[in-house]
Amino acid sequence: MYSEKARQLITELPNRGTLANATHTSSVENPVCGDITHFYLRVENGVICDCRFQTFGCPGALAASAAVTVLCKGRTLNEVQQLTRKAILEYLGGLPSHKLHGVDLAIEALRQAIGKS
Amino acid sequence: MYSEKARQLITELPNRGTLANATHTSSVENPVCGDITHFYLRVENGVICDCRFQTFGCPGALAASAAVTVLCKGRTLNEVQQLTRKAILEYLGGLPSHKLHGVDLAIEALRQAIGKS
Amino acid sequence: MKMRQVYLDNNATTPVDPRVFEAMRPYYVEDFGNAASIHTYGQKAHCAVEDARGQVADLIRARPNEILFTSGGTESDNTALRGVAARHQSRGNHIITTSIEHSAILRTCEQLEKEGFCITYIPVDRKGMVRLDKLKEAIDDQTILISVMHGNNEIGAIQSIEHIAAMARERKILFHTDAVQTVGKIGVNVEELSVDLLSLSAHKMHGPKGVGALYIRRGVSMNPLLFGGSHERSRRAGTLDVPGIVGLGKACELSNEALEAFNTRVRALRDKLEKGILEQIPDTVVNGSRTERLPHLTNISFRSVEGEALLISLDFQGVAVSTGSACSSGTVEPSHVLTALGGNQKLRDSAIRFSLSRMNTKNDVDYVLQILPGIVERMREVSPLYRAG
Amino acid sequence: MKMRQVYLDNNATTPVDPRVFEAMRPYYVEDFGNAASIHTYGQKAHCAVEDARGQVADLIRARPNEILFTSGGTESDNTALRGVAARHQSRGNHIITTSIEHSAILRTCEQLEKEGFCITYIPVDRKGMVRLDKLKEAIDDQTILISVMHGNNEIGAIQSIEHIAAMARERKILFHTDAVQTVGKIGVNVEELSVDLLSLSAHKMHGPKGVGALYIRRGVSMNPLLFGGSHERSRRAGTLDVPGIVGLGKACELSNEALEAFNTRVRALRDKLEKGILEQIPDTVVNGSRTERLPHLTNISFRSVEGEALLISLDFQGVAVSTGSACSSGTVEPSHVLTALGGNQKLRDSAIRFSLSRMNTKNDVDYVLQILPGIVERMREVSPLYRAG
Ligand SMILES: Cc1ncc(COP(=O)(O)O)c(C=O)c1O
Ligand SMILES: Cc1ncc(COP(=O)(O)O)c(C=O)c1O
Ligand code: FES
Ligand code: FES
Repeated sequence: MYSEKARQLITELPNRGTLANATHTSSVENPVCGDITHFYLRVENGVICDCRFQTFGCPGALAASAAVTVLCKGRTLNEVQQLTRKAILEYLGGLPSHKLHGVDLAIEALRQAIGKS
Repeated sequence: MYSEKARQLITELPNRGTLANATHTSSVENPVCGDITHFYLRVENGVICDCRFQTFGCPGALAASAAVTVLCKGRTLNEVQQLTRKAILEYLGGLPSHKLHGVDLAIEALRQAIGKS
Repeated sequence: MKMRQVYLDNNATTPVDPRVFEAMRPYYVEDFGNAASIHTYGQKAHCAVEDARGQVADLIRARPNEILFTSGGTESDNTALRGVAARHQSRGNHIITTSIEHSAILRTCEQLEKEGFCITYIPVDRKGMVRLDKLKEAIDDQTILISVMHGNNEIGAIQSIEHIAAMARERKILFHTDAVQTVGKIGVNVEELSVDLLSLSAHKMHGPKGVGALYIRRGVSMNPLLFGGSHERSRRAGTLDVPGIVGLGKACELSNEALEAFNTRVRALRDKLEKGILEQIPDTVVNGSRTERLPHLTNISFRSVEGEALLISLDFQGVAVSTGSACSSGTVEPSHVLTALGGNQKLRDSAIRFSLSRMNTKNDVDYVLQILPGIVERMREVSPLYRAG
Repeated sequence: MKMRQVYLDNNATTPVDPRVFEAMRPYYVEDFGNAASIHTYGQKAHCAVEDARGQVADLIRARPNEILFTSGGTESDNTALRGVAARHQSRGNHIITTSIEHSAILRTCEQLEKEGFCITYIPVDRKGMVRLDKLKEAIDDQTILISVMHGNNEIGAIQSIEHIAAMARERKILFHTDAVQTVGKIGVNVEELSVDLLSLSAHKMHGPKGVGALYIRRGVSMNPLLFGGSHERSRRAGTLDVPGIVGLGKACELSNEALEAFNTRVRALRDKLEKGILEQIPDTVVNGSRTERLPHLTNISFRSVEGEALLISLDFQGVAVSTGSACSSGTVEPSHVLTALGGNQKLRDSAIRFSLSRMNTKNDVDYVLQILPGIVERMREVSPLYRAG
């Protein structure tokens, strides 16, 4: 059901937790399923040099949020703005169909974070 | 389902057929299931010296009719008048419950035969 | 020495194919998960179910999501009729079926009548073919459903379903066929037949008892029969019988491969049996059509011999046959199918159904042809009705 | 090295006991007869079915002819409710049930509401015990049926059925209990409980999926749910699933023998697991009554941890648990049972059900206690909701 990559992300939960010196943060909740994601980014010279997340949510939401942090680190805000659902899913090796909206939660949280500084 | 005795009677159908010189005969039909039994008896000095049957009917009716012919042969009319459902069933080693009325058909055919000469 | 056993009652039920049993086996003790569970045990079960859904779909040329698993042919029939009736009653209250349907259809129709539906039972001709003229006449603007069986379980008559389904389609009436006796025995293609709903059952095709399926054409709306969990996309509640479903899937796959053999080898065996009986035993007559008929069965009346007595006598010698529908209470009631064909009542009570499967051999047929004439002769000697010639 | 596998989702389904499987095995390929056939194949099947009927009756202290075989707990529940509703509607249109029933009851009740019946759903207290005062109040002279589950599938709460059944009996109202989760786990005696109808399911007690039974007290009249052949004395049509029924019978016999062990050994394992979790992991709380409860399960909320994420994390380490009812579509919906208990919504979404069986061992529990604290800790590190203490 979950790919090797997703399993690994859910098990290790890389980049979990908060970031004391974050420059950008967000807090998003999916009103239907109640899943919640927070992002914490430290951006220097337009580059995301550190990135953390917190999620209360299903395995899909966890995997997607973790994936986004991994994909963001070291990238510029510009690059990251282009990050698509498809790219995240590709990185994840797919998600079960009823978990696909976990990716949308992560993207929305990222957008909100980089939208406001 | 059928006892050894019943199986034997149904397979061998002893005393089957008609009796040219019958002194007593009968023809009985169960109006519900449509089973038909004919009896042919040759009675001499009050003793049934020969006895045949014909039945178009279920295995229960066949077994019961055959049993009655076997039980009747060599007995007096008086003795045979006492022949009960229970005695026939005992001889048969029982019948499946929904076939019990096959015994009644055989008894009725016997009664009719010895009632009219 | 053990008596020879010859099973010729394959329309009542069939032995499970050992390969079917092997496919089912892992899902009892080891991979026993509930297909609705999201952990690994559940996912394994879920995948097994979906594979089976594909196998069933393949056999009848449907899409997997058009296959609904049920507890058997009876539930499939009940679901089709009651599901459509309940959902479409606002459009009309008239249902058309035939007088030779299986009791799963007839009894459900009788119940629907009690609930206010109007049912027309189309008669058949002497061969068992549904009177298409009468069927056409019966359609009115209240008709919401037509249900006509594909192959009859007692006499094997095959109806021209494409024809009837086309009539229904033209009038925008839903069409159901009970194909419990045809799927796995002759080619069944839901597109060519153009049906909306189709019932099938595993145990008639060397699969396990207690599992079947209902084909529901995409877009057809109907109510569930069983309410509860949202299994089967909320169309049928109840924990899925994973091993049973796997068995149904495997049975479909194997039947698919054996269809050709069935139509040649099994048909030849049936023909040999039928010909042998008609030639060796006088006063015998085949009931129903001999052309528009399933290849594996023959229904023969032995004049003046009572069917059940003949059945039991054969059984005592190791041969299992039937007097008609075995899907009943263990008592023999007069066959409504043979009654519908018309004709002599006593002949009807003298009918024996011989139904073969791909597991039967030439030796089976030879054995029956060897013992049957003697048994019939003895039963005629005891029959008050028999006059030779 | 293969990962350790620990199955703690026995309320969703149980592994078939190998002895049950061995009992079923002969009825697939060899003794495959249709129990309705009158020949030897049929009679063998028929006898096997009747033996199983006796085994089921023995377990719940009923008479064999009070046992109706079905395709599972869902069908048993549907049959009880719809069968009584249809037959007794002339006496009244009111049915009483509770807010914590299984969906097989709740969805059927909703359907009956659409058909004009009036349903009262009795609430439960914070422990999950049905409010008897409310139930008593709800009874009126239109009430034809009360249905209250025996043991709850999610939290294990055991209702005082004797009490409620007595209330019903006094008012001449039929009483049904869904005992799918209690039969085979605690002593169930239909005489002591004084119920009219009782549902049970094989796959919850190491029997096969797709078979269950409905106990119908002698003299209780109701309509069938499935119409067709006159199987089961015309109370349920459909070819009997002979191996499945044999499996149910054997599962009943084995459960009967193991009842005592279940109540001691399995209860001790559950208590060890529960105590270990509560002691080792902070901010955990048991949902529902800890006294009036089935001996083999515990439902625990892990504050600030999402249930499904925890379930999957456990699954990745070989441990199968559930977040609530698994009898669903493979997606996790908020538990209506935990909702009915009231309290915090996020705590409800943090609930995990651990359900044991007689096949679990002390090692199983030790393994869970070894890995669970670490997993919960990591999930709390990622949770935006968690503040320790
Ligand atoms: C034509 C037909 N329809 C329906 C059924 C019922 O199927 P099942 O035995 O699976 O309930 C049968 C056989 O019993 C049948 O022959
Ligand atoms: C309390 C309860 N009732 C009914 C059912 C339904 O039984 P089955 O799975 O056999 O359809 C279940 C389990 O799924 C249950 O836990
Ligand atoms: S269930 Fe909605 S994001 Fe996971
Ligand atoms: S069935 Fe009536 S006597 Fe045999």
